[in-house]
Order: sequence, then C-alpha cells, then structure tokens
Amino acid sequence: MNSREKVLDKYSSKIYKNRKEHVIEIENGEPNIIAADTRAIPGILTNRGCCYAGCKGVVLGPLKDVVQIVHGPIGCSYYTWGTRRHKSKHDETTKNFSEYCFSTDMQETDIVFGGEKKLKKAIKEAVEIFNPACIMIASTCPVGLIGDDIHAVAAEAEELYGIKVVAFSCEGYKGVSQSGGHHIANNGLMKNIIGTGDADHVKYSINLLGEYNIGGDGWEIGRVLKRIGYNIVSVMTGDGSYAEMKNAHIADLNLVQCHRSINYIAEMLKTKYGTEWLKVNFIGLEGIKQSLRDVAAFFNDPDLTAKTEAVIADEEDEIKVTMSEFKTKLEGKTAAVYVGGSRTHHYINLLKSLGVEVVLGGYEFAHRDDYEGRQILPLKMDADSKNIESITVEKDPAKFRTFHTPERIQELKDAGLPIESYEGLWADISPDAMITDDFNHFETEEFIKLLKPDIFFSGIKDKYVVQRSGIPSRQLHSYDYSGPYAGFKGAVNFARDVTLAVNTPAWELVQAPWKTEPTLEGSIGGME
Amino acid sequence: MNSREKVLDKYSSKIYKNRKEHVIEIENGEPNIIAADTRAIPGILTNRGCCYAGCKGVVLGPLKDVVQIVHGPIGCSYYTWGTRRHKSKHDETTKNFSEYCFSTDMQETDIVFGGEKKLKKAIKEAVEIFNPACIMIASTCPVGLIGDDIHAVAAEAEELYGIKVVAFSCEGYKGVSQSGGHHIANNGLMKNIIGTGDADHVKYSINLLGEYNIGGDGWEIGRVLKRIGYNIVSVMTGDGSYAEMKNAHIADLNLVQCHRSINYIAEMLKTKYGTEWLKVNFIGLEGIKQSLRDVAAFFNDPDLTAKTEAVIADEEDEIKVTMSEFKTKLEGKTAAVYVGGSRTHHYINLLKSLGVEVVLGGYEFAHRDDYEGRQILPLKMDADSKNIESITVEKDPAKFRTFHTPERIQELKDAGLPIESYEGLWADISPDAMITDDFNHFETEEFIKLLKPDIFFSGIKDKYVVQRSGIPSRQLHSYDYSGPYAGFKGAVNFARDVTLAVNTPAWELVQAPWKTEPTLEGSIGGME
Amino acid sequence: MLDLTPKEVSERSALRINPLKTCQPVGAMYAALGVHNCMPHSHGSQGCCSFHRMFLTRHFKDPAIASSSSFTEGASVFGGGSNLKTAIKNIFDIYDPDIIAVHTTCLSETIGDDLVTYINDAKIPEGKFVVHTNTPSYVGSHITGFSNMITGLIKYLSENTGIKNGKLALFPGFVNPGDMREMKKIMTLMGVNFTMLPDTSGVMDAPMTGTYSMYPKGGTKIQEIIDLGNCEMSLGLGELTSSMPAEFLDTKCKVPYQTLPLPIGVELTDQYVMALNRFSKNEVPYALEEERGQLVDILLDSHQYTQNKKVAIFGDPDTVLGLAQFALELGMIPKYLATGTPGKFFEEKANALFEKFDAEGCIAKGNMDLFELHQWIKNDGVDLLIGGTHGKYVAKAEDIPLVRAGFPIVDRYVHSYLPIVGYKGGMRLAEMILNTLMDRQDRDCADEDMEMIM
Amino acid sequence: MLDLTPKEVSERSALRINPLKTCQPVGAMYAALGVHNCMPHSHGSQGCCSFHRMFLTRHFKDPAIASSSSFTEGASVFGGGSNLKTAIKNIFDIYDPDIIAVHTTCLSETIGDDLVTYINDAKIPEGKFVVHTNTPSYVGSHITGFSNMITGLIKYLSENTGIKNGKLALFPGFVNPGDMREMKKIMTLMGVNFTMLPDTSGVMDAPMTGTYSMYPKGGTKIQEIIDLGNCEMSLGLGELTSSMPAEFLDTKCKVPYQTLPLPIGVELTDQYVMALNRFSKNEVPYALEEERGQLVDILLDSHQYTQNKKVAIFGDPDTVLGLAQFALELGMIPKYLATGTPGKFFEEKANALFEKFDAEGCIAKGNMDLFELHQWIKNDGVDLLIGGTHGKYVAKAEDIPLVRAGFPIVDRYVHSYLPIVGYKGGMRLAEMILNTLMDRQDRDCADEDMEMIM
Repeated sequence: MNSREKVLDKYSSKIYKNRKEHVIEIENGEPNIIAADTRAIPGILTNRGCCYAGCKGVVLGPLKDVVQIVHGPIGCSYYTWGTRRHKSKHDETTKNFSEYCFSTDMQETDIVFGGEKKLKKAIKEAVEIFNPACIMIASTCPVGLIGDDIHAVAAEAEELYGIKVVAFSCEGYKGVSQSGGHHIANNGLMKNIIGTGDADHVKYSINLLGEYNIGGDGWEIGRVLKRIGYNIVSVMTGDGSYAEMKNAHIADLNLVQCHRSINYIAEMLKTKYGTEWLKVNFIGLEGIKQSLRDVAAFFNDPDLTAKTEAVIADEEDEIKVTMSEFKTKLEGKTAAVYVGGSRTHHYINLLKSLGVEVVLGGYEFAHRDDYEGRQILPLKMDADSKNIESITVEKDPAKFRTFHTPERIQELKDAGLPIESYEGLWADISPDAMITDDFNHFETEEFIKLLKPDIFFSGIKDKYVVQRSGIPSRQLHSYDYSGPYAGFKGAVNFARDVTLAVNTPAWELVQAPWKTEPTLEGSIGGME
Repeated sequence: MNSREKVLDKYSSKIYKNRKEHVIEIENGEPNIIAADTRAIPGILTNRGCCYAGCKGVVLGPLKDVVQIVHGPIGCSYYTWGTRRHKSKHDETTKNFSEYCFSTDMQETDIVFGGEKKLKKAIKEAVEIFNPACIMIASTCPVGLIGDDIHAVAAEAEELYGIKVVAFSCEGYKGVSQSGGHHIANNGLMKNIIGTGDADHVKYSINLLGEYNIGGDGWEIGRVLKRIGYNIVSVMTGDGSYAEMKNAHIADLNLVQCHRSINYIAEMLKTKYGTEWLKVNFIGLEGIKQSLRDVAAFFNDPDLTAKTEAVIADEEDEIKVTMSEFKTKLEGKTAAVYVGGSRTHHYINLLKSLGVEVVLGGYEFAHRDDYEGRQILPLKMDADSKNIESITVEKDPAKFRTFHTPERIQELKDAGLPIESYEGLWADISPDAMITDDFNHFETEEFIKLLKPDIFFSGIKDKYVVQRSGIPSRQLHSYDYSGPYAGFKGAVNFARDVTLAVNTPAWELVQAPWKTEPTLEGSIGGME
Repeated sequence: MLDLTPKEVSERSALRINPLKTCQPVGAMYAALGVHNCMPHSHGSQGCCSFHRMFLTRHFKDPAIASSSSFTEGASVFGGGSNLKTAIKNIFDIYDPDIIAVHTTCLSETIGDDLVTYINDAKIPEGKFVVHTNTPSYVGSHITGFSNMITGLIKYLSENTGIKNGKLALFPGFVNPGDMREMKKIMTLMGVNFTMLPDTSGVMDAPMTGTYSMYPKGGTKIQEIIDLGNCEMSLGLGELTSSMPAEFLDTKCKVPYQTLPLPIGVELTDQYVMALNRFSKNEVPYALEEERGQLVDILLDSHQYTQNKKVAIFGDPDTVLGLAQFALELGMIPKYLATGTPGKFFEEKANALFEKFDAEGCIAKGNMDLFELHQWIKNDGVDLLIGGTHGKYVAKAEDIPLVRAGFPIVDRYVHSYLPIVGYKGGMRLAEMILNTLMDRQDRDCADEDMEMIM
Repeated sequence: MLDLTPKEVSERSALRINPLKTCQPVGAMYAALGVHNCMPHSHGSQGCCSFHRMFLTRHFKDPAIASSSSFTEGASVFGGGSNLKTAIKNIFDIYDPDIIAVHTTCLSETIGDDLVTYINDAKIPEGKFVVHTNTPSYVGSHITGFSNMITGLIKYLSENTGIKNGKLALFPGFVNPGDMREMKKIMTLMGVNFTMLPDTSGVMDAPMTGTYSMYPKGGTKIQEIIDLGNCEMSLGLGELTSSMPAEFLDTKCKVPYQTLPLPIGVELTDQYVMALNRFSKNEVPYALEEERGQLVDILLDSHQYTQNKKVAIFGDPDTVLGLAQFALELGMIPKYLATGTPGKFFEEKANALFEKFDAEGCIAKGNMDLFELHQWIKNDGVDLLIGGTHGKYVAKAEDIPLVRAGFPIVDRYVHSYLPIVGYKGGMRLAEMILNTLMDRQDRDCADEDMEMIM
C-alpha cells in the first residue's frame, strides 16, 4: 500500500469517496485531474476560511485609504485587524487607515430589527471623524440572513456625502472557501472603482495584480520593476489605494502574481479596457528572471530589454554568494508546502534553487485551473460556485486601448509568452510529490509521518502542530513576521529564515536526556 | 527606667561605660556634653565607614575633571563608583570622569614587592588614554602598611607629565570614622589645589563649601544664589572641578553647608587668604531664608538685599500651597534622623515645617562641636585624632584680601551673623529627643521599639532593617535616588517623598489576614 | 502611528473603532480546550473556526484544535442540522475525542438552529459526549462565550448524586494556563481537594516532546465535570466571568457558591487564600505566607517608582479590575479602565475600587474601544499602559510604555506560561511594571541624571 | 555618556578602569549570610564592613547584617587580636548569633594577623562557634571570597563520623536566593535529601512581616554543616566557584564530589537533573519533564527573534558561562564574554563552549574590565548586553538594550527573588531576553513595519 492509500484507507467510505479525488499523486503523462473548490466536509479540520476572509481579509484589506466598515457582530472585523501583514506606507496625500478596525458591532436588537440604521449611522460617524475619500462595507453572516440591503445604504451614502461608498455582500457562508470572497471583491472593485479615474497614460505602465505586499513583497518587486524603468499604475491590492486603483485601466500591461485571487479582474480588464495580462512569479530567482524577461519581451523595447538583463545580472550578483551559502546548508532536504491558492506553486522553484524538494503539497482554496492550468477552463459550475456571482463586462469604447495588435499578441503567445495563460501547479511540482487539495489536519499529520519532510510550510493553525512533532515549520501566509520573500532580496530572506528554522539549536534539545540515557534505576520518567 | 536607661542597661558594663557618654537626652540649661569622634567598639554594628570613604568617597569623589586613581586592591575603588549620587554635568571645556572608576587593582605581588611601580604605570596609562589636567591618588589600607610613597610618585608624575598630581594617604584604618578622611582631603586640597589659579576677582563672589550636589542639591542652591546675583567661584566639591577650585581663594565669602566635612578648609581659607565664612543651611525653608538673609547682610548691598527678599517671596510663593498640602498629611508625626556629621541638624527645621518632630537622632561621625557648637573648640586631642595630620597655613601676602575690616566683622558678629560660627545640633533639636552618637544597630532597634517614630531617616544599611519592623524609612545620604532636597524646590521634593513613603498603600497589606482574622479551624499559619 | 485619530472625542453610537473585545465563540472554544480529550466544535461557517483557531494559536503559540460544521449557503437557509450530524460522525470517526463541545455562531443563531434537538438526534458513540452552548456573536463578548461554554458543560454533564465528594469546584476565569497552574498550586498548598473547570494548563502550554498529540495531557476530565454536581461548594474567580457557571451549578445541582475577583495582587490573592482556608479549614502554610511577605516587601521597597504614576488598563473586565487593584496597591493611579465587554457591573466594580482607595479623577468604562481610550489619553496622558497587544499602536503613537498583561498578547512569547495571579504572579507583574517604568526613566534622563543605584 | 572612552584599545597592565569584579570579603560576607543565625564578621577597618553591607543591601534590597573588628591605626600596626577578642565577646553578648563567621581583609592580611590563634584564644560561649577564612582583597575576587568562606565553614565545622547520612551536599555557587530556591525545588522533586551551603534564601529574600528579626528563618543550619562530612557526595554548581569547597570536603571528610556548570538553560539544567538522578536513583518526575518541554517549546517558537543576535555577556565567571550556553541554545552569538575575576579556566571553558556550538568570532576574557569591553563594542557592536547594573552606562552610551542578570543589580527590584537557573529560570530569562529584543524591534521599526503579530 502506498502512502496515499495508507492515509485514505483510514477514512470511512463516505469520506474516502470524497477525499480520494482531492488526494493525488502526479502521474507522468496523465491529465492528473484533481477535485478542487468543492465543499469542505463538516467536522473535518480544514484549514479553510470563509468568503468574508477572502473578500475583506485578503483583497480589500490592503486598500489603505479606504474606511472599511465590517457590518456584523464584532468578531469578524477584529480578526482581520492588523493580522495579515499587508504593509502600507503613509504619505502626505493619502490617508492610511490600515492601523484601524471598523465595525458596526451588531447587537441582538440589530439582528432582530435590522442593522441598516446602525450601518447608516456608522457611515455618518466615519465621515465625520475621518472624512475619507472612499468607504467600503463588507457584510458578515447574519447580514445576508436578516436581509439588510447594504448596497442601497452604500448608494444612499455615496449620494449624501459625495464620496465613493461600495458594499460587498461577502457573508461567510457563501461559496466553499475564501475563494468566493476573492471573486466578490474582484467584481465590486471592477464595477465601482477601476476605470473611474482620469489619469493620463504613461509609458511602460503596468498594474501589479494579486500582490498583497505581505511583509513588503510588493515593495521589493516594485523596487526592481522601477529600477528597470516600468511605471506602476496600481498594485492590487498591496499598499494599494482607492486613489490609484481608479486609474488601473490606463496601464499597458497587467502582471498577475496570485492567479487565484485576482484572475477575474485581469480577465475583465482585458475585456473592458483591452489590457493584456501576463502571469508572473516574483518568488524565487528563476521565476523572477523569467517574469522580468517576459515583461520585457512584451514591451519589446531594446533599452528595456538591455536594462532588464543588466538589473538581473546586478541583483543576482549581489545575492549569489549568500544564496549558495544557504544552499549548502539546505541541499537535499525535503519540504511540505500547503498555502492558499497560488503560493505553493510560487515557492517550488525557490525551494528547488536551494536544493529542497517539495514532497508534499497542496492548496487550501485553489480551483482546478490553479493545479491543472487555465487550458481546462471553463470549468463546470456546481451548486456552490453558482452562488458566487460571476459578472460580465463589456468593452468600454471610450477607454479601450490595446498595446499590441491581436496578431502581435498571437505571435508573442506563440513565442511562449504566458499572455492570459497559467499552467498551474502541475508545471513545476515534482512527479514524486503527494498533492492534497483542501488539506486537512488528519491527512497532514498522517502524510507527515509517512513522508517525513524536513521542513513544513503552511499557516499558523498547523505550524505548532507540525513543530510539536519535531519538524521545523514556517508560515508562508505571514512569513512568520519576516520578509519580504519576493524578489531577489526576498529570496535571501527566505533562505536565511529557512536555514535558521532548520538549524535552531533547540532542536538538539527536544529529547530529555533521561529519555535516552539509561538512568541508574527506576523507570523512565513521565506520567504516561 | 526611662528609654535611655532601658537600652543602655542591656549592655555589659564595659560597653555601658563607653556608650553612656554617647547616648544622651538633652536637658534644659545643661551644657549637654556628648562623647563623639571616638573609636567605635569592635563587634558593635556601627554605621561608620572609614578614612578612605571620607576622603575619596565624600570630598574628592565629586571633582569631575580629575582622574582619581585608587591605589589598592579593587574593592575600595569599586564601592565608590557611581554610588554617592554627587551629580555632575558635562560641558565642552571640562572633561568629566564621574562615570569612571580607576584603580591599581593591587595583586599579591604588589603587596609583597611594593606597589609604586604599578601606580606609576597606572598614572602613565591614565595620562595616555585621558590626558587629564589633574590626577589624584587615594591610598587604601595595605598601601600605608607596605610603605608605598605615593607622594613621591605624585611629585615625580607631576614633573614628568606637566599636570597636577596630588596624593592622599587616606588608608582606611586612620582615625575613627570617615571624619579623618575629610580632614586629609581638606589638607591636600588646600596644600595643592586651592590658590594655584590666577582668575580675577568678581563682584559678590562666593564659594559653596561642603555641598556635594547629592541628587542635584548644589544645582538647586546655585540656581537661587545666581538668581539673587551672586557669582559662585567654586563648589566644594559637588559638581566641582580642579579647574574651579584652583581659584577658590578669590571669593569674597565662603558659605559652609556641611560643617563637619569642610570646616578645615573654611578656617584655612580665612587664615591664608582672609576670606570669611558663614555657616549656612539650605535645607528647609527657615534655613534657606535665614541663610540667604545672612549672606545679604554680609555683603550689605541694598540691591542685593532687595533682590534677596524678592527671590525669597517669589520662591516661597511658588511652593506654599504644595508644602501646606503635604504638611496636612504629615502633621503630628515623629521622626528618627541619623545621618553623617551635619545632615541631622539640617533636616530638623525642614521636618518641623512639615509638622514632624525629631524624637530620636544622632550622627555617624560628628565631633563634639557638631553637637555642642564651635564655642567649645579647641577640643582635647586623643590618640586617634592625633593620628590625623592637622596642618597650619600662613597668611599668603600676595593673595590675602579681606572684604570687611576686622571692626566691621565684629559688628556683624555682634549683630548675630554666624561668621566663623556654628551652634551645632543643640541649637535646634527638641529637648525631648534622644541623641545617640555613633549610632549602632542595637541601640537603633531598641530605641525604635521604645520611641516608635513614624518615619526613619538614615542610610541604606539600616533602611530595610527599620522598614521590616513596619516603619517607613528614607535614606538621607542618597535621598533614595530622588532629590534635590535642598533649596525651595528641594523642600517640596522631600515633602512629597516622605508623604509617599508614609502613605504607601502596601503598608496596609503587611499583616496577612490569617494573622488577624480568625480562621475557622486549625492554628494560625506560619512555621514558627 | 494612528495619525488619523483626532484628539477631540465625538459621540459614537454605531461605529466601533479598534475594539477591546471579540466575539463569544472564541471564548467558548478556549473554554472547551480546557476539557481533556475534547474537540471544540464551531457550528457555523468554517471561517469562524479558522479565525478562532488562528487567534488562540497566536496568543498561546500552541495548537488550538477545533472543528467546524462548515456551513454552505444551503445550510444557512435550511438549517445546519445535517452538517452537525455529519460533523459529529466524522469527528468521532477520525479524531476520536471523548467529547465534542459545540458552540454556535451568529450564523447558526440567526437562523435559529435548534442544537438540543440536533444533538439528541445525533449518533454518539457509547461513552462519548456531545454538549453545546449558545454563543451568538452579537451578544456579549468572548468573555461571555467562555462563561457560556462552562455553563453548557455543567448543564449537559454535571450531576448531583446526593453524595458529596468533599471537593471545591473552581472556575478560574478567562486566564492563561500559567495562571491556572498558580491557582492550582495555591489550592494544593491549602490542602484543598478540587476540580477546576476549565483547565487549559497542560493543553495550551503543553511541553515540546518531539511527538504531537491532538489531545495533550491537560484539561478537566469528563468524570470530574460530571462530579462537579457533588462538590461541597464552588468558587468562581473573576466575578464577571465566573458568576454564570457558579450560579448555574447551584441552580442545577444545589452546589453553593462564592465568587471573588481574580486573585491579582496582594489583597485579592488574600481573599482567594482565605476562601480556601474557610473551605479546607487548613491553616495557611508558611510557603504561601512567605511569598505574600516577599511581595509586600517588594511593593514597599520599590514604591517610589510606581507611586502616583498614572496608568491606563484595558482588556477583559475581570483582568482589568484585578490589575487595577494591584496598580492601586502599588500606589499607582488607574486613570482609565477600559473593557470592550458590555455590562454595567464593570463600571460599578471599578468605581467601588476607586472609592475604596480614594483614587480621584479615574474613569472606568465598559463596552468601550481603544480608539476612545486613545483619545482620552491624547487629552490627558498617562505614564503607563497595561493591556494586550492591540495597545502597542497607542503606545508607539504616544510614546507611552506598555506592559503586556491579559488577553490577547499576540506579539510576545512566554506570557501564557507564567502567572499574573497569586503572590508569585504579583512578583512577576511587579517586576514587569517596575522594569518598564525604570527603563523609561533611564531612557529619558539626561546623562547627569542617570542613576547607578535605584 | 562615557564620552571619554576612546575606540582605540590600548594595552593596559596597571590601570583598572570600570572593573568587573570586587574584592573577596564581600563574597565571604554573602556566603556567611547563608548560614542560619550567623553573624558575618569583617576583620579589618570598619569601612570594609560598611561598604560590603551597603553593596549587598543595594543588590538584595534586604538588610545585610555584619560586624567589624573596627581596626584603629594602632591595631593596624600591632595586630588585630585584641580587637577580634573584644568583637567576639560583644557580638555574642549583644547580637547573640549561634556562629560568627570571620573573614579577613587586605588590612589584616597585610599585617599577617593569625586568625587561627586569635580564635583559639577567644572566649566562645558553650554551643556557639567562631570560624574564619582568609580573604585578602588583593587575590581573586568576590567569587574567591565566597568559595573561601564556604571552605572555611567546612574546615571548622564539618566532620566525618563514619556514618553516612544519605544526603547530597550541594554548593549552589554565587547566585541569588531565588536561584537557590529553584535548585532546592529541583532536588526535592528528584527526591534528593540534601544540605545546601550556603543557603541565602529566606535570609536575603525574607518576607515582610512587620517585625524585624536579625536572623531570619533561612540559612544552612550549623548542625547540617557539621554533618556535611557524612554526606554521600557533594555536587558543586558553578565549576569556578564551587570546586574549592567540594574538593576541600573531599580532602577533609572523604566525601566524593562532582562539579557542574550553573544550571542555566536547558542542557546545563539537564546535567544537574541527571546528576541528581544518578544520586537519588529516582526517576525524573513529569513536573520537571513538563517544565523542560515548555522551555524547549518556547526556544523553538521564538527562535527567529534571538537567532544570530550578537550579545555581550559580562559578570561573574560561572554566571557568564551559564548565560553564554543559554544564549547559544537560543541561537545567539555570545560575541564577548567578560569577567573581572582572574583565572584562565574561564577562558578555557568559554572557548570549549564556542567550539561545541561552532560559534565563530567570539572572544572570552577573564581578569577584564568594562572599559575594555566597551572599547570592543565600539569597534564591533552587539545587539544585546546581558549582565549587571554597571553595564547600563555602556548600554546608554551605545544605545544597546541591557538584560539584567547576575551580580550586582543595584538599580532594579525583584531580580533576587526569581530564578535564572533551572527550566523555570530559563523561561524567565527567555522572556526577559525576548521582550527586550522585541521591544527594541518595535521601538526602532518604521510605522509601516510595526508588527501586530510576532
């Protein structure tokens, strides 16, 4: 019996039937279909969060100049306060609300009699105290159930205060994971924000999509892009702002880092404004270099291309020695990587460059295309995915602008440029790896026992579980409060942090000597 | 049997005979003779220190621009490092060595073969590293015994490096207390430093003697004196310096705060340079006002006198309300005060102004004149006092200068100005107080039990002893790291600190409830 | 830092900014983790469960295990009975706890799920248990949820068999495992036979051994919870947190009860010790008396560094009240006491404390947020903040030192292992407060005012 | 602050600047205070005694009682025999101790006072004792004096009667009462019957009770010291401090001995526990195993905040070595280890430690002073200082945070009550180090880099 069977075999038949589609081993040459984006099983310790977490927590959260009022009881707002490390900088022109947490703190009477009145009042108070340019409202579970019309409240407030007010119905029960929330956020931003600005086009302009500036990733990526000569119109949404996002439609090209959370906007920008998008990966040296070269190839400007190579050479030179030192210390190790909906893929190459192979991996809330590649799109809708609105946009004749002719785009695609294309996890994962979608506590624990990875990358909920069993564990959602991990310098940070985690001297101290050395008499200690 | 007898009665006859002369109750109209400045009794827990402590620790220590090398094993230097709170300020022209501790750290070989060589080397190293204008050497016990000639070393170094180098033979065994060390320091400063400067006389110039700037006292006194219009030539020695002290002979008048430690210099300045001295007390409002008026009376300048009154009125006005608030909280309490050789007297008035009466007091190392007044001088020398050199100085014809004619001085004396005069503790202590000279642990503990003062003022060695028995205790050597206590503002600090100490809520918590409330069953807790 | 907070305080009745509370379920989850071999279960959307596990893990730096009913949109409309049924089966099948402790969420509460019926209908293996409590997020706070879960456990499990067991039932309040250890140490020293519910020591501060166990050694045993009904009396520490279970145990099983403040500082620990003394009729051992005397000694010796210092204390109501009394014992002025948990009892208790200590110019407010506390501080400053991590922004903005105590502390380590209760906890708290104030003095003083001796 | 310290390090062979040691007698006095009903006595000028009492009181914030022979100039020339005779009589008359423990000073040593004869000639009341040790200030340091006094007590008192008492003799090293309590706790948990000499717990950390007692409850009993000669073996903690008494007890009474480093951190505490295990043959109880696992858990969880941080550790040799090993367990780089106590053993031990942990670029130096350490730091900085109060000037001058541990700490409170030894002490130390480093991170970071979760 192989590892997969050993683990699945412990399930009851009903769960076995469900999970066997989510737990696969890659087979060479096979289509390697995996079940994804389906309901978690009640009672199974999934790592997933909810729709609200995906919408407010992930996509909207980083928009710094927006007063984001969570309409609901206090908890949901509280848990997304300062916890996701999407860094943002103050400047003189932009108000930064990222240190604040806003909620309507709904009480029983609001549930019974409706919460719209309180929401209106909360908006009024926010306007009076902060005078923001934009307010967003995110609803939590009970709001949808009691029927508060937050969109009407938003429209009324927008009228009343002359500012932008956008509502997001991202109740936690919607969809099967955070993923539904990403989609709802994408829709709302597209419908209400993007394209409402009137900035002028600048040369070599790009948007950076699906980059949330965790630990300053976006800043590090931006540093390199600016060094080459690109102008960043907006970042969605790390250190992002309503002020910049309004003008996202004017960029020449969209770069998509986190495919899962933002591909909707990328697609809609293409349809509505004609902007092409490229899948990039700024994590790991190979990824960065390829991505920078792809972008240069898109613009096809000899100066940009030359500058791209010069910057790559320079940046690589700076970190070369250090990286190879860390590689010496990590070479030959194996890793498990379980993160979100895109990151697992992003880190494979970085780990490989350090001599670490991923033997166990998966996603929390990815869709099939994140594993198998966009070529399988469109996917069949099920009852749950149908519940998440999928909006369609039309070409905006006034603002539509293409950088290349369709023919040129086709040429570039033919030349291998990943325009509007993403190959998914399969492109890079080792054929020996075990893959589990919607990974859960039980499977993780069991697979770890069987596959014995040297390092485990995931989030806070399983960090200490895994560490307790003797395996160093690093969070790849929050980078364990380190970072940046993106870009050239980020690769060094990552390599350093992993090396430290693996070599922490306390690992040598885990076993009490009386557990291993024979004591002179009496039994071995402990009350077991 | 009264308290005195109750306590003394517990002694063996030999000790009784000794101590009965040191423990007295004031009798109205009697001469009230007290034995003082005699040997401590071996084995009795005296609070006294040694000659070195008085010389290096008290008088020399505050001279900030002097590299003070303690010649001896490490301890003595270590214990006087940063422990006495004689504050000093950096400025651009004066090097400040007060954060440093210098020692020859004598080793066994130095004791056996002599330490002069090491001392010379240490001076050389100090000159090379710090290039100071002045070095002072203070010897500790073994140095005198092994016969190191530190004065010869000093003379040689002075010659060699072209800087001032002064040696002080203040071995710990000399004399009976710190007091011998004060005298030795006074002699050395007079012989080697004072009068060697060539500054010009300025108007209304004074020296402040016996003010060591503990907790910033000297700064507070200086602030008030400068406000009135006096020019301070030098302070001996708080925040003092070799640079200033050189010119001490040019002042019009010397003010003596701590009579015990510095009256030798005051006297010698009068003999050698003609400068009169006034005993002052800048502790407590009545003392400050009287002292300021005395100084004004000495100068007898209408402007100065007017300014004096104006400053007094203004300063007093500022603190009046606060002081009376504190008085409300302290009124009616009793205190024990045991400090040094002058301070006990200084604090009586301050305490009185807060409604606190001193019922128990005494000195550690005072002489009879500090109790009984200078009118009893000269005292008969005994074996111990003979061992401390008493130098005599001659009139310096070139620098001798008197501010007043002898006739005018006599007039002022007749008018009650305390010129060259000090009335001692008897002048202010309550006739009901118990006085003990060279107070010791046993007597202190016993008298406290009998007289039950509400507050105890002394030093660190007895602070916690007394506090343990339930009586708030404040250090009057170090002010418990608070201060200043001198001057108008200092009085407020003192009143505040005493009020806090007495009203600390934890006093209410001393008794465990099971010690007082009946517990339901079983005996009272504790393993006694 | 917090640059957009205006000094001027404006009336707010709808907008909560920077809250000082979170929702009931996380408290219920924490309480359930203090039961041995228990799987806490969140009946609602899986996001709640994830948030709570994340949040608890961040405070304790130890795994917080819990499962979810993983509601879909369908369940939200038609009820979560089927989800719960499936969940219960799967949990027992896969994770094999002895008990599942279910709490509700605003989702299941709003749709009115009938948990009693669902659990009655569920297939529960022989010898295993499923209990529940209602924890609507729109009522109370995490503190309420904590109390509710304890009450729920008693409701389902505790029985009065008519034969007293000689034990004291102790409700420790919403405190850290290190505090629970200290409470137990004192009971043991006092010779008290007890059951403490919950007991997260050995669970949320479990040792590293190299092997992971989903259910660590710690936690109150089910049999002990059942036997709570036979206790001689119950003692609830933290009056605002522990009254509910103590009263309920009395109502259900006729176990008389007493409630006391959290034993923080000298006098409140005295009250705890005296209550134990009355219960056990054993004398207070010297070991405790010595600790007490040491703490008092420290307070006396160091008073000048704390006395008259103004402090703002924020966090959970019982913790804030206990810390406030200790601050008063240190001679500090607890100028602002703030909790996010609603309930006027907090303010009453606080005002009684101000009165007892003659503390003038102090304000206590419940159902309050950090935004307002910050505004108060902007208007009239303090020397020290005591509270959880969220205060660090205010601390940085106003350059006021922060001593971390209470819940949550998500930016430091070790805190959950060591007590702030008991005399020993008092020493630790005193050391933290003194070091913080004295470090600040050293930092701020001019070179010439730097003290070698303090 | 320390503005006159040049960066350039110059060779010094005569001038000691800002020492990292003090003289023997204060160590002897501290050791004698750890004997029950004992009056430490300083045979020399009364200044020594005053300085030492002052210094100890400042560290412990508790009375340090001791008497002096109060030499005059005459005694210094003709010998202090008469002074000692008088002193002994007066002390027994007035202060009624059970024992007087005399140490010499550089004064009485230089004149060559013959203490053995003086004591032989003294009138000592029936059942009372007078012992002495030679503590010339110009040899060694306060650490040497501490070792000497213990050895002196053994020399005068301990007897091998031929009948073993089943006990372990423990020499705790120059540590705080809180450390001694922790050492005793561990021995008790390990079921070891012991005598610890000295034992300053209950003396220098005695509780406030409202009544003063010159001789508090604590301290090693004289009868126990006598009986040390019948111990099965002795264990000396702090190899550089406790070897001398352990060896001497072996020589005099044939009690075999072992010495170990101070039990600071995980491995060194393990060594202590294992030595106790070998002695008592009792298994290690879960209570200890749990504490150990908690400490390891903390080190693993928090490693990134300590790992690769450079630290300078200064103080007494055994303390510095123990702290250095703990720092290495935390992944720190103990770049500079400095002690003022002479002896090359310190450097050997330190270098062995560097080698064991592959710590490159670290330097250890004995017989060193703070002035030189400061110069080293000026040339190549560190992230943290660990040591006593005197380091605060360097800390302020160079803006490097200081964790206070060891001796002396004269500017803070509580430190003497709580341990740095044992697993519990490790948690406390870890908390102090982590809080200090993390507070610094929070202080220094830009607003946008302020972390809510750490």
